Amino acid sequence: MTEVRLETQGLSRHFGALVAVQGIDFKLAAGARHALIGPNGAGKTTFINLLTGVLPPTHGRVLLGGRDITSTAQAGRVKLGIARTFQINRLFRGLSVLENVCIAVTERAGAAGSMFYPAGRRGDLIAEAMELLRTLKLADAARHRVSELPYGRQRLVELAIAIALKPEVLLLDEPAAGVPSAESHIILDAIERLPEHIAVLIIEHDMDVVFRFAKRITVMVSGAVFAEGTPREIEANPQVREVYLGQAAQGAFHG
Amino acid sequence: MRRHRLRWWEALPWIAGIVFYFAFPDYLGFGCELLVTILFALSLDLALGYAGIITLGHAAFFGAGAYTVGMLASYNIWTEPITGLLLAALVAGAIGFLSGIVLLRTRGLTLLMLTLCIMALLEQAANMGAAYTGGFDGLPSLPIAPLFGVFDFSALYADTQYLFALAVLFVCFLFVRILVYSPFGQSLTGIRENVSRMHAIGSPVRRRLIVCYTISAALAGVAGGLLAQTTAYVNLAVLGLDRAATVLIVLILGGYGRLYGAFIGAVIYLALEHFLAQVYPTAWQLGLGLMLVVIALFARNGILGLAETLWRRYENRRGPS
Amino acid sequence: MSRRIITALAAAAAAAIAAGGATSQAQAQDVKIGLILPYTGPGAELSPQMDKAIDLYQKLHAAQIKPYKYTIIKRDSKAPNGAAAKVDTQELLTQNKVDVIAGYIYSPDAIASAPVITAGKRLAVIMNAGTAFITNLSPYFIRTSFTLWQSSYVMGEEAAKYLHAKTAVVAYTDYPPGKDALNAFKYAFEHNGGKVIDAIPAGGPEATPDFTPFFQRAKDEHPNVLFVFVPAGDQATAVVKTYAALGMKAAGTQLIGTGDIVPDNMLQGMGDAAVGLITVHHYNADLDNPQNKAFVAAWKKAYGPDSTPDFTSVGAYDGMAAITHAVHATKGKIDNAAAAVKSLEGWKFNSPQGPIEIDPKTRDIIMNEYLDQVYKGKDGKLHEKVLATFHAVKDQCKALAIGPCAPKK
Amino acid sequence: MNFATDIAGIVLGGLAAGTVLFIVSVGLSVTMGLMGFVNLAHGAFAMFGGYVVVLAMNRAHFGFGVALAVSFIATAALSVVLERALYWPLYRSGELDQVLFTIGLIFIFIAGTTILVGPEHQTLQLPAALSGQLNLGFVRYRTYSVFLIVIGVLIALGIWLTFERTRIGGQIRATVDNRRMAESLGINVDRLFTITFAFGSGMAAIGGGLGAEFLGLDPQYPLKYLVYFLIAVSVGGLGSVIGVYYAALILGVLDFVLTLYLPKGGTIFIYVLTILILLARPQGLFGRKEL
Amino acid sequence: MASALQLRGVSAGYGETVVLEDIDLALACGECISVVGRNGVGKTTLLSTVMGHTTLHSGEVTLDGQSLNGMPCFRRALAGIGFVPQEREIFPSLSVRENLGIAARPGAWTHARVFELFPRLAERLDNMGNQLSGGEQQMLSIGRALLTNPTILLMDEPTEGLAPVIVEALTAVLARLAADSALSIILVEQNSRVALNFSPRTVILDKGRIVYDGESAPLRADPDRLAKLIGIVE
Repeated sequence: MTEVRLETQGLSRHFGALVAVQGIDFKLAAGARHALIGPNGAGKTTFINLLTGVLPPTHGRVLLGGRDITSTAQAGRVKLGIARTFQINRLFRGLSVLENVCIAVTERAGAAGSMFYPAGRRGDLIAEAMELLRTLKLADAARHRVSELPYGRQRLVELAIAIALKPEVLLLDEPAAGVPSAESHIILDAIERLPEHIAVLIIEHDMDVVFRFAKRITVMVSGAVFAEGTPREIEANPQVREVYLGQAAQGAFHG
Repeated sequence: MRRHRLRWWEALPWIAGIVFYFAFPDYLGFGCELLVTILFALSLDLALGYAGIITLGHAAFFGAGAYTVGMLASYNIWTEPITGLLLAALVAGAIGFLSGIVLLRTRGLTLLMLTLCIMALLEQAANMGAAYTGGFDGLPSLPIAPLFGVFDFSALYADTQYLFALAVLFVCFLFVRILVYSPFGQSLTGIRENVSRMHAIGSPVRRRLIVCYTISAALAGVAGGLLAQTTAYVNLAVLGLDRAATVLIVLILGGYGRLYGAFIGAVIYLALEHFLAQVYPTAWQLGLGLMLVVIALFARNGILGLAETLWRRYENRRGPS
Repeated sequence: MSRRIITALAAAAAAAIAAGGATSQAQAQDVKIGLILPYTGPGAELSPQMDKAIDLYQKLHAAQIKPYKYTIIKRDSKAPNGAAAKVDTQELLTQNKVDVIAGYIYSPDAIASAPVITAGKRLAVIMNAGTAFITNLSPYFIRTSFTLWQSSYVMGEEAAKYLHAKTAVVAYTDYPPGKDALNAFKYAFEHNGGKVIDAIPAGGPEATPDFTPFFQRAKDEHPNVLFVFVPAGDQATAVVKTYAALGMKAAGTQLIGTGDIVPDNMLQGMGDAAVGLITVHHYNADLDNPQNKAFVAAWKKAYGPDSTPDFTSVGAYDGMAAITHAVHATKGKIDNAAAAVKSLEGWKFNSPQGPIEIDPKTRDIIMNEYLDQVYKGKDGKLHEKVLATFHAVKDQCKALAIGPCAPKK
Repeated sequence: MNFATDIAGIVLGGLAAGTVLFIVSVGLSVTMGLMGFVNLAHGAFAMFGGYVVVLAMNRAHFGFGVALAVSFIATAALSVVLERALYWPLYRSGELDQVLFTIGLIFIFIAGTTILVGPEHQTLQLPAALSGQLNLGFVRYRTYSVFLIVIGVLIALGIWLTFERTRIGGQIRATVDNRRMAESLGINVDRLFTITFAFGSGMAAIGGGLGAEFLGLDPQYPLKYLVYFLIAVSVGGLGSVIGVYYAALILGVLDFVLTLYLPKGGTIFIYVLTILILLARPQGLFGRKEL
Repeated sequence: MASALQLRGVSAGYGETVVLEDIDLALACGECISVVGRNGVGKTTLLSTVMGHTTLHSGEVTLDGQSLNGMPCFRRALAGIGFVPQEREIFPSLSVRENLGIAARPGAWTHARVFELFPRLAERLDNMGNQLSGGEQQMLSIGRALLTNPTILLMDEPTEGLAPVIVEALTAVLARLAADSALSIILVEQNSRVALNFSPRTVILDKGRIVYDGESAPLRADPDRLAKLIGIVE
């Protein structure tokens, strides 16, 4: 039995009368490759926001390595090792690729509050950022402005920023969304090469990606966990198929 | 990443500043005004251009600095110019820190209105305390001690003042320059470019903003203190919307978020205003207004933005051949 | 017939002969006058009144000015914060090398420029700025306008003596002239047995406030008189209209003030609401003296029948007269500020506002003050009649050495 | 004078002042809510309108009502020309470019007015029927204030009805709610904005004319009162007609009460109030959108 | 039959993103089609592209032979495209009456006809948009689009998040709409049962491309094939 890195207990989030996430008990093992799937509006992104502390939960707890972090703010959780990417790029578009990654590296290294030397003088941090870009095959674009890159490579930068935080838990929100199919393999390759010790939770619609990547899958429907298991179990689960074809009585979960 | 390295043309403003001193000894009063405005705009750039804090109340700090220097001098408590500026920075910074804690939760128009109202409050307070601040009539003929105990501030030819202001601007500029290229400055740029990403990489965004706002306020305080010293005068107008709006316009005109936007904007705005007003004292605002409208319509991000666009276009055209 | 006019005519004749005889010995000597007024910003509307007076003086007194020639260099002092005026003063002195500085509508403009005037050693004629202590700030300042202490002090006395008021409420614009007006009125009124029961700061000088709450408060306190100071301009009109609209007269409260609440060039715009108002001021366009009759007539001829000079015009006009006197007294060496100032100490002049003198001790003006009342004339227009004249009124702030008005040691 | 009539006086006086603020600011609120355009030059249209009213009355001897109507039309027409020619290219620009542009426009208006009309203050002579005092039964109060309140109520009601009961009003509210959806239903938002902009400027002109009697009128007008317009809009909430109306009236009455009882505080209250309201409700009293 | 709406070689996305790649699709006058696929495959983007909300990277969209490229969104609506968006996007500060009325244009669809279709709306005319239940919002969204009298109606997942009873009722309404020969419909649905029953022709999208464009019947009969096409199973 592997160690549990991230855990939620009875996690819920209401928006007024709407229950977006309802009583989720979820465990993410250390070094896990875990996918979170489900139809639109199932509450996947809300769940990520609860894990990262963007939103406070209405009920329930979030535990990281057994420690209750429910009331820890977003920045604090990052320091504890939870990093994420966004479904739609959130990059520093006016800056170069290297600068984008450097900002993250510097922040992680605790040097971002320093005022009295040029950022360029921290050769160690820049070297680290360059090394990361090299592993993501972005080194050639390091000096380019992010906004000048094709979208697929911008998605890689999105990933690079998260990895630069050296997380223990990495939450990927549709990492290949918006990327032309011809380019999507570069993202997938990058994800596959992620360091093994990182626990990865990926939200993804592309089942090819999910089945290729995930060792475990959680299906969310209407804010609750609908099913969980290995890819084989999920694939074999007729109810999951129903959900995806829209033929399961979704109303049951509203009741 | 090597942006922080000095380039040859960065010496130009300072050379120009010194040439101005020798070439136009009769314009040094105007020169002082220009230097003070550049410094004030630079302080605003730190908040607005780098951290994206949109404020219409920056004169609050300018005025705080000016009154610190002015009141200490007027009551003969402290007249030494260099330490006077440090005290101005301290007081303005403290006000920036306190108001920043309260205000920097908000954004957009709300923040704009709140900064404006804080400034108006200070202005009203200074008016109500006219017995001490001199109110609208101000504190006249401030005694400013000679610089280093040697160089007097002449009232007629502002030569000492000019060089002093130039030196202060230079020191402050170096400070700002180091700051914006520092890791801290980079994280401010990050906040401006994408605040939610900064949260997501674990940056203490609000703390950074407050620190930045405080530094910016302190620099504005230095600018205000410098105005009080170079003109030997301070009155309520240092806290007015007029000054806050002018510096905002100066910065947008020059181009915000760029170290030299404050320089370009202040030089062009003030020079145009000054010389149009000499030629056509009753309606010079027409020319100034037309320029602002034209720049707003045809340039994105001010004159420096326009220059960059043109330069890139030129490069692109040259590139393929 | 005034002797002055005769002399003027004689001088004009002499000058004409001299010119006609083509034997002009005196080379026309250029006197450069730097004129600093707010041509833009909140004070912009006051500048034309002064500009016109300055032009008119030169036209009417071309003969007296001879053999000198005035070149006037105008500079905009912009917003009333002193900064632009100070740079203007510096540049006029250092670049344009002017011989004399004139103007200054707002006190901060004069106050900020004082050290430059002192260092530049040129005569500076204050044509409007009214804060009492300004003339203490430089030995080269002389003032041909007025201070609020002059009119408000007299109004305070007369409120008690002439109007037999026992109680008063003061409403004033919350900036230095307003505070001067309050202090002067209060001092004089209370030394004559009255009591100021409330002093209401009514907004700042720039935006016109709604006066209703202030006046409502005053009305509820039932004073005998409501003494108001606001800067001449939009605010004055608003004051008079609000007073009328609240029906305060019927409630037994008389509105009084300095002449600023009934400026000549706005009087007609106030309508019947202004009829009966009592003010104290050193000038109104209806003053019955030969100099004024000639002045107003020449003004209307030059600028049209609807245009009227007011007290700011007279300040500028008298300032030009002072400069002309100094130019002649120093034989064209008006750039010798000490001599120029000396020539003006004790200088007397028959102004349209009546006889004036420059106080040799304070370099401030000594003038007549008039207790005026607005009435509707047979021509259907509003006029002011003089109820009483107070001769040779000095600035009481300096006379009593109150606060910053006390001469510097 | 007893307490009841005192209160009546306060309320009437505050409402009258608030009414003018409302009439001038309402257009700004709606256009800012609709397009997010930071139009600091809004006061310039109020000034332009005020000048048209005064000049029409003093030089062409029009009646007050006719002058107001002429002013509305002239200002609306001018604003359409400016909107199509100059504002339009800046819709997609950042708010700071819009600030630069509209401040430039204010300068042009100030200088233009100074050159064409002169720097003098213009006085407006009210018709006799509106001068003096009116007996309301429980209190006597200045006729013009009462007139303003009535006009204000009528205008507010008119705008409110237009907003709430007409198709174009619905389209405006729909666009403020969700611009993309409104366009997806075939609403021409650009044209809607032009119409709204013209109407808002016309209202500002009427406000300028109605307020000229006690706010005065000179070339500095657009800058003098800019802060008050912005306060009304931000406190009321962007894009909300009712919001601006209540905000203007609340500010008018509270300011009136405070200046009446605590005049030593000067204009400090209005800023304190604004700060407190905006800290408690950053979107304004009636706003839905973040400002 | 003449094609009312045609997409030729369309690639589109939001800004720089690419969501749809090389889409060819033609819709005849009065024809109805269903578009199915998992979430995230570009179904909504397809409708947005027709409506003009996306960035068209290449290709052309035509309506009645006329190119829509570069045409602003509101002109497309006026040209006869009606839009029922995924989140319904009811105007919250407008009443039901106003939501229906503000964009209504004369034509075959009148208020009376809409109320006949959705009697519930007639009862709630004076409620504000934000006071409606999910089902009512959906009815309102459809009614609002119908009153613009479109020739083509784009519907984005109308059954999403609705209780089964309501889905059933809505399905009946959709059938009635489909029967209207003057109206072409593109129905984007995640609920494949609703979709396949709605129209004789179905388009399946996967990863931004059309992987199936043909009759619905064979898919109804072969759920495994459907699941494979949609990409739930290998």
